[in-house]
Amino acid sequence: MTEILGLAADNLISPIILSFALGLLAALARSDLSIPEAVAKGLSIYLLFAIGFKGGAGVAAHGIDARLVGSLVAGLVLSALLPFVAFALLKTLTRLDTLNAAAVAGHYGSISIVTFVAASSVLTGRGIGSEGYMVAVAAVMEAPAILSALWLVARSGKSADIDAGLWREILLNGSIVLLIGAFLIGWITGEEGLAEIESFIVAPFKGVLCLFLLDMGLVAGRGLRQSRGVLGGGAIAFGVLMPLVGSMFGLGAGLLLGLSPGGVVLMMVLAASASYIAVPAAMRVALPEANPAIYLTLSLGVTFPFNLTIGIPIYVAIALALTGG
Amino acid sequence: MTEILGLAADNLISPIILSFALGLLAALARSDLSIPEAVAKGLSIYLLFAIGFKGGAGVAAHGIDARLVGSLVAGLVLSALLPFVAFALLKTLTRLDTLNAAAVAGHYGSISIVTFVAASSVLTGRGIGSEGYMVAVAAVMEAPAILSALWLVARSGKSADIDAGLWREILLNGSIVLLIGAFLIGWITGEEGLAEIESFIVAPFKGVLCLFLLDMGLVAGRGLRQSRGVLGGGAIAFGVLMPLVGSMFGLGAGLLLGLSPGGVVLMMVLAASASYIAVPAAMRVALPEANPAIYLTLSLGVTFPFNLTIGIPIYVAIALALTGG
Amino acid sequence: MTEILGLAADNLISPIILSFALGLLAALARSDLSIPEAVAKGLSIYLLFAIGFKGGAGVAAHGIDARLVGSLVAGLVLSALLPFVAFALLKTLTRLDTLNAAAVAGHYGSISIVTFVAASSVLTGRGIGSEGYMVAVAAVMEAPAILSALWLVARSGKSADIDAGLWREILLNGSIVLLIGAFLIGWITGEEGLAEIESFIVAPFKGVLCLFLLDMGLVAGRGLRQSRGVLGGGAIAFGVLMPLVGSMFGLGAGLLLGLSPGGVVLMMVLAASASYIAVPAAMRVALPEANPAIYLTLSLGVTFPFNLTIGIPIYVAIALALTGG
Amino acid sequence: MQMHEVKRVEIMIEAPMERRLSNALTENGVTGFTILPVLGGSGRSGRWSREGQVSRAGGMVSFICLVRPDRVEKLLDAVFSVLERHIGVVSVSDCEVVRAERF
Amino acid sequence: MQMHEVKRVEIMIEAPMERRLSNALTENGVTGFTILPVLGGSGRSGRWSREGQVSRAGGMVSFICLVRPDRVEKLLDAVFSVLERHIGVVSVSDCEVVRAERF
Amino acid sequence: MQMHEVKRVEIMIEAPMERRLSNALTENGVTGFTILPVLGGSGRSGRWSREGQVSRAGGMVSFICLVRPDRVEKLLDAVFSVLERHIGVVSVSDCEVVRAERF
Ligand SMILES: Nc1ncnc2c1ncn2[C@@H]1O[C@H](COP(=O)(O)O)[C@@H](O)[C@H]1O
Ligand SMILES: Nc1ncnc2c1ncn2[C@@H]1O[C@H](COP(=O)(O)O)[C@@H](O)[C@H]1O
Ligand SMILES: Nc1ncnc2c1ncn2[C@@H]1O[C@H](COP(=O)(O)O)[C@@H](O)[C@H]1O
Ligand code: NA
Ligand code: NA
Ligand code: NA
Repeated sequence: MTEILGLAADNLISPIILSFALGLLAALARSDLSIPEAVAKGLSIYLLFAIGFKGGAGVAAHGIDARLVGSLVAGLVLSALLPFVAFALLKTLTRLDTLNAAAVAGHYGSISIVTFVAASSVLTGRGIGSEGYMVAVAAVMEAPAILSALWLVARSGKSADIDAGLWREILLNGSIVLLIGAFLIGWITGEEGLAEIESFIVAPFKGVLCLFLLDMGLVAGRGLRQSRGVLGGGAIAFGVLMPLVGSMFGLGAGLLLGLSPGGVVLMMVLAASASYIAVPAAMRVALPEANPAIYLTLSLGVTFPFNLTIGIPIYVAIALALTGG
Repeated sequence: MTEILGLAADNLISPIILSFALGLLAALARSDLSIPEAVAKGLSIYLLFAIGFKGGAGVAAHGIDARLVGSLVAGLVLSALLPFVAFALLKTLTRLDTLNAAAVAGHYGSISIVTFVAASSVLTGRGIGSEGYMVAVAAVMEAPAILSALWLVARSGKSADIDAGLWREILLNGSIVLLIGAFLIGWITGEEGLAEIESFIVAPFKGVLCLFLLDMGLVAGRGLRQSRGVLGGGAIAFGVLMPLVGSMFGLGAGLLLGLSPGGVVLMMVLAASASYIAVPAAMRVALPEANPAIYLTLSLGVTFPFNLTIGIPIYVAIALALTGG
Repeated sequence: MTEILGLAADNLISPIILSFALGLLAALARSDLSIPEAVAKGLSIYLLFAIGFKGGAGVAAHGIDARLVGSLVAGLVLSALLPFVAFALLKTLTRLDTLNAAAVAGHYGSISIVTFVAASSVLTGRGIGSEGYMVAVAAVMEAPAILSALWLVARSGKSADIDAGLWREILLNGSIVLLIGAFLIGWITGEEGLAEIESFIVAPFKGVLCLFLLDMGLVAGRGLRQSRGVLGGGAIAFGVLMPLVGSMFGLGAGLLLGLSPGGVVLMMVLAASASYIAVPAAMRVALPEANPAIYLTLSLGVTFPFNLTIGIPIYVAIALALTGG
Repeated sequence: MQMHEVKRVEIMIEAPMERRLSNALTENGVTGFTILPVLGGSGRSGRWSREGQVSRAGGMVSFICLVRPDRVEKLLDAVFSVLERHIGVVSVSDCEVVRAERF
Repeated sequence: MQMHEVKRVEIMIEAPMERRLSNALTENGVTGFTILPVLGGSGRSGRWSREGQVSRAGGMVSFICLVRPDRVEKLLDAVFSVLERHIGVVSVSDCEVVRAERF
Repeated sequence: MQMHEVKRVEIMIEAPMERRLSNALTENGVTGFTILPVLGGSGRSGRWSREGQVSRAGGMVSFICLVRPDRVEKLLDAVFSVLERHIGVVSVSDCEVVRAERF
């Protein structure tokens, strides 16, 4: 326990977390500090490209692993399954109607790539290795949860507006394509390719992540300010409990698959994190009546900061304890 | 004297100054070269974050200094005082009415953070150390001058539109919050934090500054072109004299406080430089009748290039001579 | 032959080419992956600044070369001459009317700076030196071709809308000014200047180029999708043949001038590449009736990918074979 | 100059619906429209601004279509088939154009 | 479709006044408006363009408010309380909307 | 408030023609206009979007000019002298302004 606390404290005073906190506080204090939309998108493209490429180069270096397929399947199953867990938990803890509960649940089956990036950076910082193909697992976990959420809605007799165009949008959304594409490029070009662009995607990575998290803090803070009162105590409790519950599923999957300690951590993080890009966009199209203030505030304003500050050190501590890593 | 000239010549052929000159010439020749607004803002966020962080890490490394509080107070006093000096000088040299003279005066009490960054980079290049907390001094000097300018206007019976919202905007403006925030993050995470993101905020710093100054040159050049004829000879003389006068106040403060040679230079630069971001925005709200072409052209088109090219080497030479640095 | 194929294969699995392919595929599959306009422009400013600066620093290091003037003249002549070659080839291979054929021809006399940058990066990667002033040759080759294209139109009795403003726009367009400006800054500040900003313009260069080519792939892919059916087989054949023909002219010029092997390669690349920035903008103003879908698709959708993937390795192999480099 | 009467239809719609509205318009024969970016706004669902958006899920765009008066009804049907369940605002005003053959 | 008449008020205002105008509108019961970015322009104070701006001190934005005709007067009062001393342009035109209950 | 009638002229024009149109307007005494950015659109020359543009050769902008009714004719002449051979759309509608002295 004290070890977890020590880890958490260590984690809390890293430039990454403090940059997020700076953004959060600036937005809550109504400073006009802001990062232009285009720049924030540019930073996220950099992060996706770098994390994907490094994952692929990792696979190229360590050879393909029998657990790759298992991990991908586990990711698909977790993504499809967790919305049901989340839905049940929401129905217990909150008074959200089926539509909004299903919409929220869909977010928690899917993943937050920035949480994944932050966890990777913590692992790198502590010298804990992980399977490079976890970025591919992250990519496959984006979409299945949406299907589960829509199924939950359809089951209750409400209609969801889902057409072929939407599926294309979800499956070929920019983040997935870039992540998988960069992963493949890293895999194909391997160590040599990595050497060529290392000083672009490795050295400045953490600094770029700081600026990106500054922006995430600003966006989360603005969201929290605008939607004050939207979430009751039950919903907030859900936003903290659900990642812990999700991480246990991820832990189970990681241990069953026999992943490395770092791989187990990342599987926990994927299961614990909630989407705030791909899923909200899909929900606006398919379930326009669901209130975005609820799902965005929960995912971005509660669960994201929780994972970033407290969740990740907990997941690391548990995974290391159970894998003896 | 020859030494100053040598220094100035050296300074003039640095990539930083030449990038500024390139932008200036391109704009004067009406080239369509331009840096997108979002990118320019992204570059300035990088510079503020980096300079703040390094300042904080510097404080963490060298321990807190008895002169910190004194320097902050000196900054506040200089910022509040210099507008009166500038106002008197303007009334002597130009025929500006009270409203416009006060608006201009406010700019010269406040500071230009890019001038500060350029001076820091010259100091680093010449291996001259300075107090890390000078970035905090820069931050506290942004706002007091506005108060003095509005007081000058109010005294003359004109009304200034100043509400609580404006104060919040001035005190929590993005640059101040980011500079102070990054300073605190650097201070808290110290050497270790710096090591983590060094290859982002230290190594590419000077190159980013080049691109940013290219943009400043473009903006200054466009401003000069659009407002040709706005400034008379007296106003232009003011734009060159005032930084020299201001730097003397900065010199006095620096010597009184017993700052290091580099610290004295930076105090001179802060006093000598004029705002072109925070103060103009405040003036548009509080003194809409004042002509922005006058204060922007003076601050950005005359004083900024003067300080960048000739001012900084002069301040360095004087500070080194008087501190024996 | 097998050597060329080996080189081409090597070239094809570099991160740079694969990033382009990723963008192309993503756009063809209608993914919503996109790089914000401002970021793409920021990346291109970085590339122009870096390539120009390094070229200038190269000239500073190796001293001025008697061949500089000859190369500039050769560039001017090639740019003015190649549109006539292209026009004749178009009239043979396609049924384009004079207006559209002339508009297309103008693009092939001018150059694509990104192709030049990609070729430089291949040369650097293989340790082949080249004359730093080739960036100046690139700059002078942008405009003359436009004149030739307009002359071809005027000769046929159609009117081209060409005023003094347009000439200023063409000659002082942002890319030319930045390239030449950075070249001069690199030249003036030399080795010392390069050392100051090396970790900004050298180390991350290749990685930035990857992201930029990702964007080029996206834009080319969108263009190809939107203008499906615009180009007949003859036009596509032209898009592949013309760079090969052009490169032979470049080869001749390079050998006549006695350039280094790398210099010959770059001269071939300049002659082989087609403009998709400066010339299309000029054509929209001067020849608004010409169809942009034709010239943009040919230059960006056919010739650019051809040069990037197959052309450059061919040019390198030929130049090395003939110069014994 | 000879002027012709047309209708100017202005549609504020959520950004994720942009492609769907474009398609619906095109399929209903409205091939002329222009899309403007939107910085922020306020409505029954509260205030928002582009800055506060982490993703394309947020944000709006504004469509402007000039159409011949007799085609407005069909255009509005197309718009509402897409817009019905979504937030957004549609307004129609009169205006005149010079080159009428294109509407 | 049943159409309802409303007024379309278009306000060009300096960017630093954006928050103040939003607040004034909201305080005066005008809760529906959309803010568009502006690239540049020209007026009595000369020409300007977004590119030439080093800071938020420069630049303008455009507000579009659709309101019921009887509320225009109050809206204009709110606008001019903010705009009075500042440069900017306000215009009002007629248009029609479908879903009237929201204005 | 006392309102004055003016015309609102809206011009969609290719971005490379922006400077030429601004100059033509200014030279013809139209010194008041505002330029809005455009994200994309569709017309006889097909659909396009800002994203698909590699250069300023693509893309459009929208000019809005408020002018006194008696000056519209001259304005349109100026516009068409620039626009004639280019793609683009011009529309004119009625509106009212408060501060008339500036138009
Ligand atoms: N009366 C109005 N005038 C102009 N724009 C409006 C109006 N009402 C709503 N909007 C725009 O439509 C968006 C959604 O409106 P709502 O569905 O009412 O939340 C707002 O954020 C505004 O951008
Ligand atoms: N007649 C007009 N039509 C459209 N926009 C205008 C007009 N007059 C002024 N503007 C806009 O309002 C801004 C300020 O105008 P002014 O106060 O006249 O300098 C200009 O830069 C334009 O963006
Ligand atoms: N009917 C229309 N309504 C609104 N904008 C239009 C219309 N027709 C054309 N446009 C705009 O003008 C551009 C060029 O039109 P066109 O010359 O018909 O290809 C289009 O891409 C649209 O942005
Ligand atoms: Na999850
Ligand atoms: Na000062
Ligand atoms: Na060429």
